[in-house]
Amino acid sequence: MSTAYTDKEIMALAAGRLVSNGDILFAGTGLSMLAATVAKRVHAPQAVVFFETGGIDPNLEELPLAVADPRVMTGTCMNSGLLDAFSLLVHRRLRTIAFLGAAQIDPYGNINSTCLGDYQKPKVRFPGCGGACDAMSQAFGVIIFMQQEKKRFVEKVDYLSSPGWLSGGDARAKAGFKRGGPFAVVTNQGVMRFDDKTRRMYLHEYYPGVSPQAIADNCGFALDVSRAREGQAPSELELKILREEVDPCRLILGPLPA
Amino acid sequence: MSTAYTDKEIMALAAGRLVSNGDILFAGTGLSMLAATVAKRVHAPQAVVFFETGGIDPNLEELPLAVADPRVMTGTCMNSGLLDAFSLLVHRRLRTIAFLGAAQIDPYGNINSTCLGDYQKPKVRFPGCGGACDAMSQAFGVIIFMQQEKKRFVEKVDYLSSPGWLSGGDARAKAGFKRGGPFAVVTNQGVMRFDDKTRRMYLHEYYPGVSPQAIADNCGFALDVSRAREGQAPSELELKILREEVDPCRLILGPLPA
Amino acid sequence: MTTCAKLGDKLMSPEEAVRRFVKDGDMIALGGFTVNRNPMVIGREIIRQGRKDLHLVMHSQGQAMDLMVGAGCVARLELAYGGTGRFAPTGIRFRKAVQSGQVKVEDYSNFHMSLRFLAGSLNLPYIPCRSGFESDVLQQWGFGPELRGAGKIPKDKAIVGQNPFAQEDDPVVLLPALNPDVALVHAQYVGDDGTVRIKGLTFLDVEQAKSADRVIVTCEEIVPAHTLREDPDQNTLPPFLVDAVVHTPYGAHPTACHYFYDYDPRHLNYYRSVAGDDDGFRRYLDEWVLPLETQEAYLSKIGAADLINIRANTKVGFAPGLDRR
Amino acid sequence: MTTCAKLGDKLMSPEEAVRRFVKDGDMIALGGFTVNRNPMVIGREIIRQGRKDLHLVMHSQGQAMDLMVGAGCVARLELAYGGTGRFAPTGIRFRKAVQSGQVKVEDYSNFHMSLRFLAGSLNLPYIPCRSGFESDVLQQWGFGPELRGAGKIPKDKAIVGQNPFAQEDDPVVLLPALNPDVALVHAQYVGDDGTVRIKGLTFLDVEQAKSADRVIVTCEEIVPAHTLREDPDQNTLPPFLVDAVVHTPYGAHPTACHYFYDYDPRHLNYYRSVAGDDDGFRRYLDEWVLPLETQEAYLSKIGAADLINIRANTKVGFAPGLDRR
Repeated sequence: MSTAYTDKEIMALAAGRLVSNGDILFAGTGLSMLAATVAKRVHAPQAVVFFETGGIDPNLEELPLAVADPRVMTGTCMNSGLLDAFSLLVHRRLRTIAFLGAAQIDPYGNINSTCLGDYQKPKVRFPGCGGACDAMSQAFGVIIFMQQEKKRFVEKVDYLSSPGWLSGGDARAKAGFKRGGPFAVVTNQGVMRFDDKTRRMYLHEYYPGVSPQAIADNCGFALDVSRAREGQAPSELELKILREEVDPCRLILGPLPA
Repeated sequence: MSTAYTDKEIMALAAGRLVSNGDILFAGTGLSMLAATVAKRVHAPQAVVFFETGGIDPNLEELPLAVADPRVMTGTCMNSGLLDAFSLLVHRRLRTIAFLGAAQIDPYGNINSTCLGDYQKPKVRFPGCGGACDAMSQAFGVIIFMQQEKKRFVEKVDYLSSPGWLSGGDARAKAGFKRGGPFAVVTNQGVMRFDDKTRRMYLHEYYPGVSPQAIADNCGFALDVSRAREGQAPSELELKILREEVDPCRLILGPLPA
Repeated sequence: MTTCAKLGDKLMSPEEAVRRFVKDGDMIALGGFTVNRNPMVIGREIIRQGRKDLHLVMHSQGQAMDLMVGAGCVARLELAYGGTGRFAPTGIRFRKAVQSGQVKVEDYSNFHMSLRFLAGSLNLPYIPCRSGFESDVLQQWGFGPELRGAGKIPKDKAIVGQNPFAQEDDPVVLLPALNPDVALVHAQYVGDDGTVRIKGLTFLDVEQAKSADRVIVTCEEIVPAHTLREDPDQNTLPPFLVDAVVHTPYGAHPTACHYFYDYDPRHLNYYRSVAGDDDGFRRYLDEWVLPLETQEAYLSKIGAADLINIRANTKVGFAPGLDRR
Repeated sequence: MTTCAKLGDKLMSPEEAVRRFVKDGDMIALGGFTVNRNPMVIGREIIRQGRKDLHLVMHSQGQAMDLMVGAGCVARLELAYGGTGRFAPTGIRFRKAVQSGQVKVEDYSNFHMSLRFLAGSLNLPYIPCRSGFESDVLQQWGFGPELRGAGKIPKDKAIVGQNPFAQEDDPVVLLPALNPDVALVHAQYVGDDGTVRIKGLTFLDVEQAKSADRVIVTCEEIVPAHTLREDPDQNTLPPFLVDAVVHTPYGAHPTACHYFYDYDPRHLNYYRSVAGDDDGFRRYLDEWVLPLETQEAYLSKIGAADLINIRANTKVGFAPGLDRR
């Protein structure tokens, strides 16, 4: 039997597993920082983490709480600024993978981190797209973190902050994008991917103990679960590294499992 | 009676006198470096010299022989690069004055530093416009050094490397330029300026011992000499600073007067 | 207050800097990023002097923006992100002001805003890129026709055009340059000649300063110019781009200043706990902003224990082991 | 040759770097500026390996460009300035090659070229500016229709258009981005992890490297990475942008390398004295380039006296009192 783990723990680890050794990782705050860091420590030591603020490959001995945390400036190979960071994100020859979060997502991976309701008079205002719009537009690939909730997986986002596959098919290329797009959505229940042709989201993997139907029920649009398989539980090594090295103070992980 | 001086000496000093205290000076190689440095040491101590390579306000204890000379990188307030240097040159709020040289000039201060003959198959190739085209386009003002020769003061330049007043009048503003343009041409015989309205060159000042007619004779186009007055000979202080402090090895000044 | 002959009348108090260089209605670029090097001293002084109708422009700003918005100084913002990371994922007063319609917001992405300041710093009228096609960032305009086309607000938020060098269809996003009235920068060092040195990430402070009509720099230390000129590779801005130098130790508190101090989790958490409530925020202003006319008074109120708690380790640049919950 | 585990197979000889990363016909960005940090070692190796039909792109280049042009490696150039200041106000072989029609030249200004590399480094397809209206720089095209629109050469040299954000007539100059095949950079330091640090002016080396498909960095020293990571504010390029690291002391000779050595007036004057004559230049190649397959052999021929003569004073970065006539 496996060790108990929290939603945040399995999300960080499931996303981390999607990283290839040598990837150049564009990390935001929160879970994305954990995913990038744990990937680097577990299986992708040559991966490089950088932040849109300009910190490149910091030692991350302490976990940053924001992309402008001074902890992204220490032990780096280079301290620069936003333009340098974006020059890497959009670089034609680099395999840059971005980790993003959002308030809403639609079936084609378009995300909203700006507002609920009408933009001119929003019911709820969020911080805005930050660099997410740029990562979705120009990174080599994007991994999105979401809570698996009906109100977050919606047919149409209230505001399209960061373009995914737009209306699906070849809409993204037609709009003018040269590469990239989201390739995985990591939730607290499983991992979605996008069909190679239609670019519509489908369930790729459900975590142990979660039923595909439960995920479909927590999704505000019709979710194809026919291709889903059960994912692997976090290994003890993964959990140990995440808990003891990456976020020992549980600043982002929050409480241990009950 | 005054001390003897060379052409290069009086050119550097005549140009230097055109500098106001506080000007931000964009200097190239050769005479322009002398003019900027001597102005700073004689009457404009708050003037700042910078180079298109990115060296800003160097101490210039030794004279640089090129704008990429390591001597433009020492004692500076800042070492940067070309984009930083150009951000200063074109800055809307700075009074940037550029010193330039050229192979040919026309009556409206358009200059050629690219080639003689047809561009596609030039008789003589020069280095190219470098940053001169940018200084003429976007600096607050430009001072041009020329040898007073018929073949250099021409009705039409073989190649218009760097735009002055174009065809005169308001042609420059109409072309899209927001400010700037040449305001003086300093030669080995005198100083020309441009009419406020027509923007055509006229003789403003002839050096002591030079006749306005001699200058007109050394000009390949009709030169208005009616407004000319005699300039002042270099003072002993000016010559002393130029010779003893600015270029004591006479790397640019060349031989002393006979 | 240090006196520096070469700085002359550029050296001034926060009061003088705001009085002379910040006017009602100005477009102001805020330096720093979320929890780092926010121009807090000038931000609080702007509140004390009651500036109104300000137009803030920034990429990602946190505490300084939130405070000025909350205090009612701000009418318009152009930004990509408003918040302080884990301490307030969405700026608390920013959220309320947007939701209530108290401020107008024009959203861009961080790359968009970076390019717009870059264009302004190089005197380019606009700049093309490939971020945001068919997003609402381009399609929804927060500033209505009554604002657009007047003053420093261009008639279009952004334009989708074509790359004229391409031989086939190749859309591009065109973004207008930014040239704010004032840029606020907080730096670690200013030389007594006015040279500025920022340590750690520079974010977009350089481009913001170069694009602006006027520049106010607050700093932790004023140092002999020759110490900065010994390694000019590390310097950030030349003296002649700076209009006002204000010497303000802990001038970015409660945000961080690399090699000087960390962000202050206690103060940021306290701010979050009170700022969500209108009365609570008013009390915060009454206690932490309005009566404290000098940085000395502000720091006395923060207290030595707190200041020592966040003091940066001089080798790593932040406060290792700081309780950041 | 230093061995560095973390650099792995990125650490290589000039021979390997050119063999693997420079092909006939490539578009190559030359770093440095006139008499400073020219990529001389790679330039000479390109000549020895007999690369042909190269397309050089740069702002202002001197010695490396002149040598490669003279040796017949180059078919096309895009540049703003070709020369070495007082030592050769116009590049000697460059002038001859242009006048004889041996090379095609496309002239731009230094700001133009800087912006084109900047655009390439930020993945912008083109960039607008306000330099050069109605000049021949825009109106005369050196590359004919047989070259334009193929490979990395855009169909237009430049386009004069309109600022779409302006409410009245507002012309702009549009310049195509540059994305060369290879960028050559000479740096003072490379960490044994591949981190690059340039001291003194960086010119446009950073933007050139970022805009290129491949990057070859030659360096004076390979140093432990932790020594560079102790002050990352000073570093210039991250390891993952670098494809080849070549350890070559005096690698920019006869041009300067700040804090290591000055330019070599004796060698530059000697070059000028022989290079104007075709036979003289051929003898220069036969003596100084073709037989000297290693940097050690080249430096032995230069000789200790000369190398010591130009050695930089470690405080001012150049050789004070050097006879530069």
